[in-house]
Amino acid sequence: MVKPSLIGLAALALCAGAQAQKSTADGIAEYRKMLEDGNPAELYEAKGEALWKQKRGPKNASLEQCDLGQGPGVVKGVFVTLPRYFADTQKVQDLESRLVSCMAMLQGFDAAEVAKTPFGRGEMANVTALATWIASVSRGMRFNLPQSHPAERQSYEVGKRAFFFRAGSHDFSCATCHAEDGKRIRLQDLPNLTKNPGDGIGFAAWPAYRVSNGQMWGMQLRLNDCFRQQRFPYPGFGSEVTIALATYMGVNAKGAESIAPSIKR
Amino acid sequence: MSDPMRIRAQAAGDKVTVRVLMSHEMETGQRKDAAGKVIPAWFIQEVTATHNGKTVLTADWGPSIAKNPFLQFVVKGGKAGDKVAVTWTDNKGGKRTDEATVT
Amino acid sequence: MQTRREMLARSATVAGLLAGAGFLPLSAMAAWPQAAFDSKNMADAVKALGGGAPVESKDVSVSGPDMAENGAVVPVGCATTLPGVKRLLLLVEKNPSVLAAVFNVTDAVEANLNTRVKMGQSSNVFAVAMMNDGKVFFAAKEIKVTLGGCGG
Amino acid sequence: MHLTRLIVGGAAATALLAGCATGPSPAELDAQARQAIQSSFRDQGIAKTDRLNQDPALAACSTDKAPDEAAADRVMADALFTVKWPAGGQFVGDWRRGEAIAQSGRGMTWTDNSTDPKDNGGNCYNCHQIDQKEISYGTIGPSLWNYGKNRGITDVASPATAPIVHYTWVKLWNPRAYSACSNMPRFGHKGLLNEQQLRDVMALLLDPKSPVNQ
Repeated sequence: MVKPSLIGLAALALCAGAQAQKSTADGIAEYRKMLEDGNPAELYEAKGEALWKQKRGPKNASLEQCDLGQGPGVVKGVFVTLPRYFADTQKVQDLESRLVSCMAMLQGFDAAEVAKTPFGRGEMANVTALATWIASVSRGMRFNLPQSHPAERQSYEVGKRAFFFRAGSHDFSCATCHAEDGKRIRLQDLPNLTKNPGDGIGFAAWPAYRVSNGQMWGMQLRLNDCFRQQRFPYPGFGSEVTIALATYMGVNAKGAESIAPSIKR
Repeated sequence: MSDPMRIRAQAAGDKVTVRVLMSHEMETGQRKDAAGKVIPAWFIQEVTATHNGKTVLTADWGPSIAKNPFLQFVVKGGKAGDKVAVTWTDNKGGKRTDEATVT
Repeated sequence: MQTRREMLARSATVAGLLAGAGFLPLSAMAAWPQAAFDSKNMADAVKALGGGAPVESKDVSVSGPDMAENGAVVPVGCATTLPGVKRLLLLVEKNPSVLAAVFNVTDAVEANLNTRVKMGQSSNVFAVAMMNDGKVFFAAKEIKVTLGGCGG
Repeated sequence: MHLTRLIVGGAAATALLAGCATGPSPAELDAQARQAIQSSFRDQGIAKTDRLNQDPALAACSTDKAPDEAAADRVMADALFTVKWPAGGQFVGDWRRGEAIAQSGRGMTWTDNSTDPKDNGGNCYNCHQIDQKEISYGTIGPSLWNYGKNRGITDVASPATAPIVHYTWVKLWNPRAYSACSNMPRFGHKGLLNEQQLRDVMALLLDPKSPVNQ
């Protein structure tokens, strides 16, 4: 009986292949699990909470009256509803750009100066810490971005178009890596961001502590480095495309549970 | 000034598990900046842990310890309400102490 | 059960201890075992700390993942079940500075420490137990460091 | 007032919205997106804003829908036309150098200093399994393990292998020749890898001595 034994061999070979692949995935999963207990993002959460309450800036005021979308001073729950439209700035804003607006309005900082500060430096590092703390307060809540204002719907549509826009030296778009299920770059799983990729995945995992360089990354830096790897030119902090992409991903992630701030490779 | 540590000390039975995160660059002295200049070494060299004021553990670290260091140890004979304090000292003379109450 | 936040809130800064610190006296700095950290292998590092030749032992363990997604942060631990341990060491064989950590343990803590190290490449990680009676035991584990992400 | 600076970007959007109750048409949204893209990026190092300019091959592949058959055919025909064959008919170089190129994900970002292809990697392992010994590989593209062996290549110089060799060269030079909206960069056409680097990657895939074909 030749056939059955051949099938048996083929099955064996398949198993061996699957086994090897599994052990790599298991090894990485084990590594990630070990890192979860003691996420250095906690250091930034603590810093962000202190910054929120501290009187700072030319007006020597705290951020405690900052309106992140649910009224002045409301922090719990806002993270899972951003970006959204703000009447006072007449713009759709994400968490980080909204924080800069609050720092300008309440504390008297120069918004343009803050926006052009490199990531990890000066007031930009403070924005990241603030975003980290604000995200942490909504940990375990589910994404539910508003789409009632026309500007919010438009932001989604612009974001969708930007997501599929191919350009740069390598012809990449966001969709090159993030429009299919179950794909990887190297060993890194790639979330499908054209839909809800699941609890704590993709949009629901940032801000995150990046192990590779020991930095805390908000969504603005996450997108910035995606564009760097896409070989695009440099996206401005809080620029329309970055916020529209956040709206697109955030609306798609409706119902996903936030685990931010998380820890990433 | 350096940022505070995060210290979690949890009692289970008569043992207290202490987890510490320290905010520190842990620069090895082997890396170069964008201009090709060596970034000087800057890392935590000594760590001391006390339980209710008594030293229970000291450590000497080298630059191989990861940035924003993590340390976990288990104190025998502890209980909720006890105090655990951790002090680090780096190679530039920087120093920080934080304390936590066992829960 | 307490939330993590509540636990964190209880970790208070002892600002007073910082205030008077100033520069450290030289004597305190001298305690750091420079020669051990300059050593290029386990035997030399142990020797620099006053120990003899290390012997492999099942009673010492080194923990860590089989594979690290990034060498910048690799969780590792060292432990021993042997009584009378004075020091526990963690070493990364292929790092420029092989010795990563020296833990001077007392009877008040378990001989079981966990931290995170940097690894420049796949390497053996050693846990070493230096005993009160001068004996030295060790355990080894290979940890593979892979390349994740786009690599650019 | 600092706030005004923040508002500027949204002003166009708001004006567009004011007029119509039903919301903007798809064409208006396309224009809005285009404007948003143009205004959101700036030059940084070697990554200039002219990288946002799309050629027809990019424009045809920039939505969630594939182009229609005629448009796809046009992209493929144009792509084939761009292919330059290597000097002296030398298609295959050194697989060892090819492996190094395949491993490297560097080049052409705003943190890189040069646009010279010799400073670029091929990014190959980011998306493909190649040598089975490398466990850190991506899955966006198909596995290339045993690429040459599976195609029966025992001698890269033999005339019988020419169709596979030519096909592979075209695939590396401009993959749009076979798949209009391929995710793969156009390594030759966009000057990302030079001729010698392409030969070396060819060797990694095709040389019977390459670890890929063991």
